[in-house]
Amino acid sequence: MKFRNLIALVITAAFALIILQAFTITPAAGEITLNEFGKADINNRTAQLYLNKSVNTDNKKVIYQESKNLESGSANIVTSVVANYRSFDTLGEITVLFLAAAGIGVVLNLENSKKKKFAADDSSLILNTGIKLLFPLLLLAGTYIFVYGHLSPGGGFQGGAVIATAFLLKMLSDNKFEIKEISITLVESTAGISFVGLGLYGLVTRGSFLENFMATGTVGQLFSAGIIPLIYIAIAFKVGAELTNIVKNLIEA
Amino acid sequence: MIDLIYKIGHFLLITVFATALGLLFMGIARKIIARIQKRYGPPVYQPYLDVLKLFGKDAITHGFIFDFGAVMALGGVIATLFFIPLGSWQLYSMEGTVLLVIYLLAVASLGMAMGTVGSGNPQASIGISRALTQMLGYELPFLVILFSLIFRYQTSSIWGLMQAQAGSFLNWNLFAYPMMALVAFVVLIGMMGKKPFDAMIAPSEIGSGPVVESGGKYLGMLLLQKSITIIIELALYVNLFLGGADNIFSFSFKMLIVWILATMFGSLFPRFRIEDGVKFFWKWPLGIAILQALYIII
Amino acid sequence: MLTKYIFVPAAAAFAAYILNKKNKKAGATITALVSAYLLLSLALIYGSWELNQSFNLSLMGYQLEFLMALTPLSWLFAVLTSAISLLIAVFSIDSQADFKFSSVFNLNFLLVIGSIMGVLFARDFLTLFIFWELMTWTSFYLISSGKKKMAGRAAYRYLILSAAAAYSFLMAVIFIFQQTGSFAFEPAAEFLLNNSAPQSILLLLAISLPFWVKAGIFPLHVWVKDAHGNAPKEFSPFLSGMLLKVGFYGLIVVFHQLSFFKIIENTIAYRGLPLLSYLFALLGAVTIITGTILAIRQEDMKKLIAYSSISQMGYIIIGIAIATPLGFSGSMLHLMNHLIFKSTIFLALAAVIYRTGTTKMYEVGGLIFRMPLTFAAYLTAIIALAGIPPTNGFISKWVIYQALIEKGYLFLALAAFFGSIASFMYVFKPLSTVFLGQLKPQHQEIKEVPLLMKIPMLILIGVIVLFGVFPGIQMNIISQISGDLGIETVNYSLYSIQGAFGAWNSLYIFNVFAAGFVIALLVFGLAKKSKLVGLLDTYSSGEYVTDAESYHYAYQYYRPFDRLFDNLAAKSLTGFYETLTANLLKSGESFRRIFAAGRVQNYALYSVLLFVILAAVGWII
Amino acid sequence: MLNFLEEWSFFGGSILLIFIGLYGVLSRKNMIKILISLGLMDTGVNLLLVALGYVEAANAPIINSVNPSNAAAFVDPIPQALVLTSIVIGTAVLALGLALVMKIYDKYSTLNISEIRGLKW
Amino acid sequence: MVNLTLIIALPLLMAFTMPIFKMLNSKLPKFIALLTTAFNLIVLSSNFTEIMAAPLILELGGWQAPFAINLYVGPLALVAAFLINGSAFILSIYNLSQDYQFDDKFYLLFLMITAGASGMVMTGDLFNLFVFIEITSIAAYSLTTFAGGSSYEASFKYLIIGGVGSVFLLLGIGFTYSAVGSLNLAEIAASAGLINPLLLQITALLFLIGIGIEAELFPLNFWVPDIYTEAPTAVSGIMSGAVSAAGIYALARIFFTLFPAQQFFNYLLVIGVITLIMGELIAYQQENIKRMLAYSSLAQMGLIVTVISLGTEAAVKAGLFQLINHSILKVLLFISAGVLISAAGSKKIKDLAGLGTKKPTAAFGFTIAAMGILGVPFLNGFISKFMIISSSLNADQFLITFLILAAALIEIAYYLKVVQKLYFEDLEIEVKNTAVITVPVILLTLLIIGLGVYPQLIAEPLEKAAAEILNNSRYIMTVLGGI
Repeated sequence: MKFRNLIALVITAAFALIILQAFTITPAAGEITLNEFGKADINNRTAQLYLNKSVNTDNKKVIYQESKNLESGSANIVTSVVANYRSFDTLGEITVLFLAAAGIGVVLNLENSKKKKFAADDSSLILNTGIKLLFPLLLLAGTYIFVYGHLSPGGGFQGGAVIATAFLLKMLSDNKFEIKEISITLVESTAGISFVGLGLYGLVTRGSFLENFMATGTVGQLFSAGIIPLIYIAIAFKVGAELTNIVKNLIEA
Repeated sequence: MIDLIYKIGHFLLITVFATALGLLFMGIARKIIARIQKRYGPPVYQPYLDVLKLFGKDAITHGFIFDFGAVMALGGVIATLFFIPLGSWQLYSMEGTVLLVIYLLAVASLGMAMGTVGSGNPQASIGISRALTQMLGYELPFLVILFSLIFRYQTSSIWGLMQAQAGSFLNWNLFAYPMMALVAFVVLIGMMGKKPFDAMIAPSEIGSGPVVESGGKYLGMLLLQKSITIIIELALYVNLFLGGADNIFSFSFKMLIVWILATMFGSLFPRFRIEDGVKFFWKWPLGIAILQALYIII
Repeated sequence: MLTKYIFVPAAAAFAAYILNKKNKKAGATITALVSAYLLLSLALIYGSWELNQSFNLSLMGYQLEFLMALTPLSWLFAVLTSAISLLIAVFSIDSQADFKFSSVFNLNFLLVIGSIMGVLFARDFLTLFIFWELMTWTSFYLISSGKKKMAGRAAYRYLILSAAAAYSFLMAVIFIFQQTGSFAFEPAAEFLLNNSAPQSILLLLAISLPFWVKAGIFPLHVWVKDAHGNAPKEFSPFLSGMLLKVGFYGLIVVFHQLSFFKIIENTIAYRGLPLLSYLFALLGAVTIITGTILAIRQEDMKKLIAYSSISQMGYIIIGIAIATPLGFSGSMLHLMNHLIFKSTIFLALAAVIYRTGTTKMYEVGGLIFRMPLTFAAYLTAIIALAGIPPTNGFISKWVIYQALIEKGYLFLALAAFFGSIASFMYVFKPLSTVFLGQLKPQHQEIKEVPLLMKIPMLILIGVIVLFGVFPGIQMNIISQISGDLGIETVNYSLYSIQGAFGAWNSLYIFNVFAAGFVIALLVFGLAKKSKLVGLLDTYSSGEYVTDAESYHYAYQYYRPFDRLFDNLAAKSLTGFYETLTANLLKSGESFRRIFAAGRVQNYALYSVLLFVILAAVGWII
Repeated sequence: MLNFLEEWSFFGGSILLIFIGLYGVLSRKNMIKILISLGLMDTGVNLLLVALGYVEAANAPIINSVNPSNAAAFVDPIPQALVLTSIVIGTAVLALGLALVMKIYDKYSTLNISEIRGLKW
Repeated sequence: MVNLTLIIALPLLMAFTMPIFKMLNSKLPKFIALLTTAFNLIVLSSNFTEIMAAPLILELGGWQAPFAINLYVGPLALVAAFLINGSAFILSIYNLSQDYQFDDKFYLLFLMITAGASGMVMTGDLFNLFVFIEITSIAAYSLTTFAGGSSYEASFKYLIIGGVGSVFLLLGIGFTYSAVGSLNLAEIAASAGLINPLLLQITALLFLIGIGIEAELFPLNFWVPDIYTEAPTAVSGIMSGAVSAAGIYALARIFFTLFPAQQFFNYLLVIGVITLIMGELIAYQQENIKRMLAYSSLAQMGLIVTVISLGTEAAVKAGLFQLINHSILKVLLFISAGVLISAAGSKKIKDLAGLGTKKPTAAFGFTIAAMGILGVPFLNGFISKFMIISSSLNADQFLITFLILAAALIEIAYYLKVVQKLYFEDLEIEVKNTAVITVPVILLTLLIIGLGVYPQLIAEPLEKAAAEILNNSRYIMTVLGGI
């Protein structure tokens, strides 16, 4: 089937060229086009407002450890975008992962088929002891990532992923390690409910869904970003549980 | 009231005259055919004897429809006689008689058909189906001729058409439209079921077709009906193409000439198969008739 | 109140459906009562032509008004519909005893009557279209409730054809609606008049397409045979009697009210007749010829009569198309007469089918001895159909001939003559095979049809003879119609009509015929009494005849004649339509094979390909 | 100022990634390879999104001890937020795809996509 | 009145808690799904009058409209949301009588596909639209697999095409963001004029492909027949009734608000017509009844896109009315087809012969819906067909009208084949007992006849919706009103 691949190659090349062409447009006067690399202008765009945290209030200065009660309060601006300004996206994002997990659960419909164990009985000693050592450390690192999500790079998703890897390694190493299905679903549901609950609470008290109803404290403090840390904790648990669930299903299918 | 009685009397007179003349013509025809085949043939008055003998014998019937058919056939034919001007005798001057006559003939043939098929004999039914097919064959050219005549003289009554040919014999339709007269002559032979087109009563194939079951008075009535039809068709031909006649004798003389020609013509040709007959009618006569009609219209 | 003519049958339809579930006869009786009621109320409002009614509705931003009015033309058709449905309903009270779908039949039958009333009284295209669709749909269900598989296919083809035509109608009508802002006939007519000739001709042709289909004229007659052949035996008379006529109602509306003739006045003419209407007449002629040739070949009696309906429709279209006063009144006469004698034939055949259960002619024979009344009805009807003088069929054909000869249209006349003479043949075939000839052993104990089925046949025989002798009755309403449509009327008296070349006095002819018959009877009576002999005791020229079966000549009655047209009949028009749709849809198949071949990578490839193509297109422009 | 290589390494690189991924999806026979190239395409797009938001010589949009105030030049945070979401969507789709492949493998016992033509009609 | 975000938030909450409901009692998920969809309908109707007056902007997270995600619920969005939640409600009634293997996961996904579709319809933000499209697609991938058998293959194929589509969409979003700087539809529309025409064209095409897959346009819709045939009846119902409607809405929103250039509408016109003709022709060939319905709904989508891309107000109104009718009729068709299939035990049309007597409600439902689609007077299809023809004639597109009518003719052909088989052929197979669907059939038939006899009911919302979608400047004004 060489011929078919050739056509595919030609068409994808044409597609790539067209996309490339989009970057090489020389704008005529007054026209706006894609910015060159490194020249993304942020001023008088929404990004500028997010940086100055001045969407509702027209605040100019955000000083580390000093400016108080800003509208979003999280030092890590990406986190403020993810969990505060565009938290609806993140909620959508969580549901996508939740649906995927549910979908995989259905597809591999494990209830009736016998469960396969991945790890051999006598997996190598080094692996076992190493993972025994690493497991708690990974969990700790994960929790640090999502707890300090609003201060340092990282957040709910990344923390959850680290936790999931911890569990994955545990499952890889010894096959007696058994996570009961019920526990995963419980964690998932409670995390999901708490996230949506936070949003609904914001709706009830402040009038719009997912609105921040807690004080935002001073930038840089641990308790400084209103509901963002709570959202991130929920996200972390959810993502962690879901990824472990997905991995568990894939292993046992 | 008197005029009504006069009309009925006149009507009876004509029927008797027509049957007598018809039977005479049948006798003459037999004579001519015999002569052609080099034998003497029965005396000219033979048909009269046949009719009297037939009415004397007792016959068998196949139920109501068989009788009803025979009566309807004869009745229809007699009714058609009413509308044909024989020489000077014109009982009915109403317009539109030409088409009417064609259809009344159809009544007669339908009556006969119903009666014979009622008899249950398959040969009769085959005969009838052949007769109807052939009728379709010869009626078409004839109707085209009528179409052109009516259109030409702008009248559809036979009397009117006859008047149009008055004056010298030069403007008879025979000479005005010779081709049309020829086609009409061929159609006439077909209409009377003479030799080339007598597949419907072919004795060898289907035991003389429709008449197979009728004996005694039914055969007699069929003979009477046959004779009157001959007179009607000849009278029609004479009126349309030979300018009719002012008195009955010249009229019957003209009919005789046409009749003799037809029988002679007939006895020369072998019998057509049914569909060849129809094909023949639709090839030449219809073609010529259409050409003639186009000539007249344009 | 014209809408009552629509809502009364509709309401009764549902009542009939429910009641019929309980006892078989209830449905038909309700239909009979309703049509009797309609007939009565129509008779009462004769003459009040100003009766009209309109209600408007603003629908989704369009201002629509639905107009209904009574015109002489629609009055006549309405009377015919209700009369024929009354007779059929009375007939079907008993004949539906063994019919599985009888409740659905009555429901749809009443709905068809209601929608026909709607079509007739509509004065604007939208109501016409709505009721036309309803009529098509309900008659579709009626036809497909006939014989199992065949009826389904026939009804299916019928609906597709009428749906296609209805869509062309809708398109043209909406186009006019855009220009004139309303659906009513008058503004549309006046718009079409002063519009450019070719465009308005095209529009009117599109509007008249559904009427051509329903009237079963040559190129579009394919559905008639199967629809009639397979429809339930009670519905065939209505189908060929009335449904085909509604098509002509539409054509008359298009030709006269929408001033089709005025528009094509100035186009090139052939012998004084605009070429386009001459073309329609020619189509009629071809319909006659094809109808008759195919009718002669048929072995199934209902199909044979169906083809005869097609050929008789040819006469009507010729009459209408040549647009002379004689022509128009001739076609209207023929339309009414055809309705009468065609429904008698179908009722008679339905009686035969009711008793013998088969529609094939060679399976029955000699029924005259068992069912004399049905035979009498059938005989009078075929005499009328063949156009033999004392009956009404002859008069209408005679008037049409006068019209044709007056204008000198040779080919049309030729077709007309061929049609009428050949009608002797195909009319005689069922007579001889079904009623005359040998009575089959298994049909020995057949009884005559019950009383309720006899009454409609008797009434119809009476009507045939009545109109045969006194055509004047029909002529008053026809002259009213032609007056209303702006055509001069033909002068007539109670029993005579003035043709182009001479008047036709039916009473006189009837007397002469009677006289001739009496003389023949006298001759017959005088002779010796004849002895009654059984059917089998016939001269069989030497062959030994045992059973009636082989002794009945019925199969392929006109074989010699058919041989002439074997090749023509082989390539019938339906074949043409079948192949047309087949390879259109095969293209769909190949389309699918190329694209949707189940390979997901192709699908993804096509989406990128679309992007590249559209980008290229954009880049070029 | 960035020289040509630096400037085009990101845009060009991500478009190349997309190209390879797309070609992989369109041409590979093995279903798992298709899924991998799908993932490749996803990462290519995500890379492109982030690259579009890059500001030269600006640092990550986090206010911490290193750059305490928002006066400093920051990279555009929004594309990063979008990418965060679309990565997770990408993985979710991939995981589901993998599960489906395993199920199809059980049924058809082949990974070659052109043999799975059950749904031809 | 009640805040419209609940339409998305509440199903989300219910979905998350579904496993817990399952633990409490196994019958609960069915009723939860029913209650949520019913609640959604109540919330929608409570906001009806308010939205008819002026479109509603709901800021999520309390941030000023254009700078964060906001939901823009105009009359069009309201109508679409009604459609989506309505069909979900009807289908969840149908589901009461069905039982699935993992029913908690099924109803979870079912709720999420409805919430995703409503989200697609209500969102005013480009990336949020992408997220909701992904939610609907992933829910669809997993929902199809509930039918087992070859549904895995169908779902895998849809996943590949969906994946490619989402890449296109992401590229488009990236380009628009970097050119305009914001993700809010109104802000992009405001400065769309300034974008360099070549870039505009490329981005528009990216969106066309990305969303085209969801709106079932010609080269992108080959997943539709597989998914609708293999998926369980309720899923194909919700997909053809709700999700395709959301896809069409998204396409209309993008192309009417962001890229209103005539050139794209011509593309859409051509693609729509091809989809229409192709769909009808192939549908005629099918023996499998669900596949036939799939191709028919594909073709109807093509018809709607063609009519809407004519661009005049009357045309958009006709297209919307057809969209509403199509959703109602298709849901009814799928439900009755589902019952007929389970009764006959096979999806082949020829095996459905004679079921009319045995399964009266299902056969009746199928016939009413078929007659509705074919435009029988006094049913809703007739009026929308009338409006389509008059609007396309109005835009004097004679060829397009002719093609639409020809397609409608083919449609009559294959629907009638099935109706005839149901009623006028005798039964050969023994009939298995199936679910009782009288309630949904009655509800939908009332709706069909109601809309057919008295379409004024929804004339006003349609008018407003058509007006609203057409002029995007009003859209920009309402959202950016403040600044």
